[in-house]
Amino acid sequence: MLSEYVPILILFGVVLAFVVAALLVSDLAGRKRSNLEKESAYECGMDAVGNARVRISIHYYLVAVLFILFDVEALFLVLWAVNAKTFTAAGIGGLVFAEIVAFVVVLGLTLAYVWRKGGLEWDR
Amino acid sequence: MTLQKDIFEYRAGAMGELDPDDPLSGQLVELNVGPSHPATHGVLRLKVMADGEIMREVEPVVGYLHRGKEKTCESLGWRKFFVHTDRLDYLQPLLNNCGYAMALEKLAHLEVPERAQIIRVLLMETSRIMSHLIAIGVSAMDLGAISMFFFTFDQREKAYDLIDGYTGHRMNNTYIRMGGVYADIEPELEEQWAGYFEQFLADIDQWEELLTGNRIWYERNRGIAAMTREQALAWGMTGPNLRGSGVEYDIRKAEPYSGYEDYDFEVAVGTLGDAYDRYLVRIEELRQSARICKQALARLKDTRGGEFLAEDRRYVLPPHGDVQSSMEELIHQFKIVTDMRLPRGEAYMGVESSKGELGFYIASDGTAKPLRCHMRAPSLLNIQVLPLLTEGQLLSDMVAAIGSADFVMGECDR
Amino acid sequence: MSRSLEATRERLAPILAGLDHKEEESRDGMLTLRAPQDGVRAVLAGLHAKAGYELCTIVTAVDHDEAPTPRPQDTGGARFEVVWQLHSITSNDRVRVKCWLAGEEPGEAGFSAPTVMDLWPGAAYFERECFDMFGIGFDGHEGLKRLMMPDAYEYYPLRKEFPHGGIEPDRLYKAWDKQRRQPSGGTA
Amino acid sequence: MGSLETVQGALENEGFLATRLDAFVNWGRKNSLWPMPLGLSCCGIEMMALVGPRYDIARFGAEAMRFSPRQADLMIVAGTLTWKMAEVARTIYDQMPDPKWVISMGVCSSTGGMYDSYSVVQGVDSILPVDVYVPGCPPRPDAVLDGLMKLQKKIELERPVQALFKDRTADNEWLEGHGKIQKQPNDSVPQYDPSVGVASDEENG
Repeated sequence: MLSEYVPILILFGVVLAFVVAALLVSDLAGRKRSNLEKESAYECGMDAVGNARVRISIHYYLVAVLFILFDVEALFLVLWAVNAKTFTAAGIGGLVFAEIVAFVVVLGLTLAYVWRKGGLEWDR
Repeated sequence: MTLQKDIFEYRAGAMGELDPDDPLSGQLVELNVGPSHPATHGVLRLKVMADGEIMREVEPVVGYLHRGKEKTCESLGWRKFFVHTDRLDYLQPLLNNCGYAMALEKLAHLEVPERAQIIRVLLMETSRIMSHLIAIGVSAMDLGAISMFFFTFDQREKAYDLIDGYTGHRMNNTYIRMGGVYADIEPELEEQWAGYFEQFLADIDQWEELLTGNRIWYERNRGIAAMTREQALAWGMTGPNLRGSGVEYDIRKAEPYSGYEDYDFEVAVGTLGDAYDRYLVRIEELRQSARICKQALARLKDTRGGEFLAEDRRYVLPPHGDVQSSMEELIHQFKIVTDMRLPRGEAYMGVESSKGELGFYIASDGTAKPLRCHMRAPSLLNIQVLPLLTEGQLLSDMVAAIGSADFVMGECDR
Repeated sequence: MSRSLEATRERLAPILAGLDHKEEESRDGMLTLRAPQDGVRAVLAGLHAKAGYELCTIVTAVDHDEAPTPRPQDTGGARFEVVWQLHSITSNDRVRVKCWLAGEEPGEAGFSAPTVMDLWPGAAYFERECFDMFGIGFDGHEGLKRLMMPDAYEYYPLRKEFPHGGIEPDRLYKAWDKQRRQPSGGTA
Repeated sequence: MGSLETVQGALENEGFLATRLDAFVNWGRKNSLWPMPLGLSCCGIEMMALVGPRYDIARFGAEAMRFSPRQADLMIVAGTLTWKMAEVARTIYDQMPDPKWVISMGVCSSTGGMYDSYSVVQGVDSILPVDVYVPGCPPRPDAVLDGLMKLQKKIELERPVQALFKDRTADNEWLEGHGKIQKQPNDSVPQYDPSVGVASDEENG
């Protein structure tokens, strides 16, 4: 059972090794010349004004959550789509399809609700 | 480095000034769309107070490219200042030259020969095309249509070849003199110039499908940065920005100069005065300028061999050959080069530039040192109207507003 | 063709009848009016309201310091003059209004002109630039500060006595450079 | 190119491995110079022509114009630098990570050009250490490409890897002593002093 995962693990190892190596070499080989000006925040060449720790508007959070919601939905759809043939072969294709349709309808309702409540427009 | 701490130290007090009555809205973030920013088309700085994505207050800060041209004119003298006028609106150097030359000629009541006027119209319209090409190409690139930059720049390179062939330099060519142009156009360059416009007009139609009908471009520009007729007039808008708001006013039609009354072309006028209308006005102006250039080239054929520089020896340098041979010409050249004097008085000449009405207000006290040379910069007004165009809209729409307001910092800061 | 000078004069005659102004000859065919310092605001308001001048093309100043021109006799040796140029799109003509300023030094009582910001909002930056370059105050202009030069700049570059190369042009940069390398400086 | 050849000749007697690693690092750096375009005025338009289809700067690996100094290692100062903008230019230069180079494009940034007025910096090298000056007003794009190639040659001569292993001050004195590299004749131009990172002008008064 484990042998099926070996290629992926090798790939994972190589990628990890490459990333770690790149970081290590640049950290060791690079000459550190940090000074006050280099550390200062970049604001189009001007001295940074104001304080970055400000309470952000709620809309950013709303947009992020909505994105995650429909992104995960897409994930499930892909899972179903990939195995559609095996389900129909196993005879339960119709049932699984009904479940997926129900899933999509429920999320469609949430989308309609959010749309009507104005969650998608930016300015309230 | 003990110093690191106090920069990133968390200041508890800052959270205190939250907006008590509206828990949903965040605080105003003070942003700096600073002098070095790809979307500001030059060294403009916008101080923005943003509430989330909506810009509450926008304050433009200019002066990062102020080279003191008006002071330089007072010490250089009228003739040597020609070189500086190229660097005003460096997208259309020859058009600034013509504006300045016409202002001097208006003050000196100097007549320009007909062929020189036609060459000037040709150069001005080609400069307008090159300036609009960058305006459309770069503002489209800012909004994501990167390929538009390469299309417009391809056309601009071809126009550079023509201007390079005639004046010897791609940009900043200072080829206009008081009383006409520096040298005549060779016949084969005229054919080459005429050939340019066929493929240019075909290329514009290609952009129309690519951009004008494009849903994203339409959504990003329609209704953004809109100003009404009255607002446009009150804020001193001229040129494509004014015509975008529905006011049909073009100096080439209202106060024709340099023979513009003999060319037939239409004035493109928008309706809603938003970024999309200004874009449509600019595309239409590209076509009209190409049309004018074709007529100018046809008229150049008829007046081939005509005079291209006035003969008035008080202001116009004698041809080089004569200076070697005759004594008076040498004296004329010496007098003009050392201290060319304009008659006492003042004059204003407004020229239809691609940004608006580029005006030169010159005052002379009869001596060789100019008393005053003030340049009316349409770009300064296009920047001044930015708060009106962007306040209350989204931060990402500021890019469309800046692209459609279309200013050049060299002309704004002088 | 834009209206000739005579046509503009007839058109404006009834409007400017009661206002204190004088016409001057001009070389470029644009009607030029000279108004006293306190009467110029009325002339401008009149032109804006009744004569349909929608656009304010130029607000600038001219420094006649050592110019040898014999200045008009009734100016009493004034040195600065402020020039407004207005433009009417509907009747397609232009007019130039000028006035001599009494004072000569920035901050002096007579050294200011009335603002036209409320008539033409577009003139706000012109007036700020005029203040920046000459030091001429514009009373009634909210937010009159430098436009081109840095705010801490203390000279007025376009005045004739100011040298072309500037007085110690890099002073502000050096101060900024020294200040930011102090520990407390940084970006606090 | 006289000065570059002489310096190259002087450095031939370095160790084999170090020079090979140096050559490799320099090859990587010079072919991936990401420019930070400080497009100020007319030269900025010619810099756009550089990126344009005809004078394609992508052939030199430098077409990724980064507008944030954090990702750039070549600053192209294109246009007239005024004293008000000098602070911005200096801040952006400081915020660029090492190794960084500066191309001063056009006469305005190299020497103040036609503007000797009250508000123009008479030469960017009074506030930034400049590697390559490109003359012209504006320089044709192929002139800037030539400047970029000269910069690439200059980068080839640097010894970044050896700088790690060996203290280079002895070599520098030897090279200056033998006239291989001249000390900057004009003392008024502040030296690029990496330790402070800022051309501090206390030394030169």
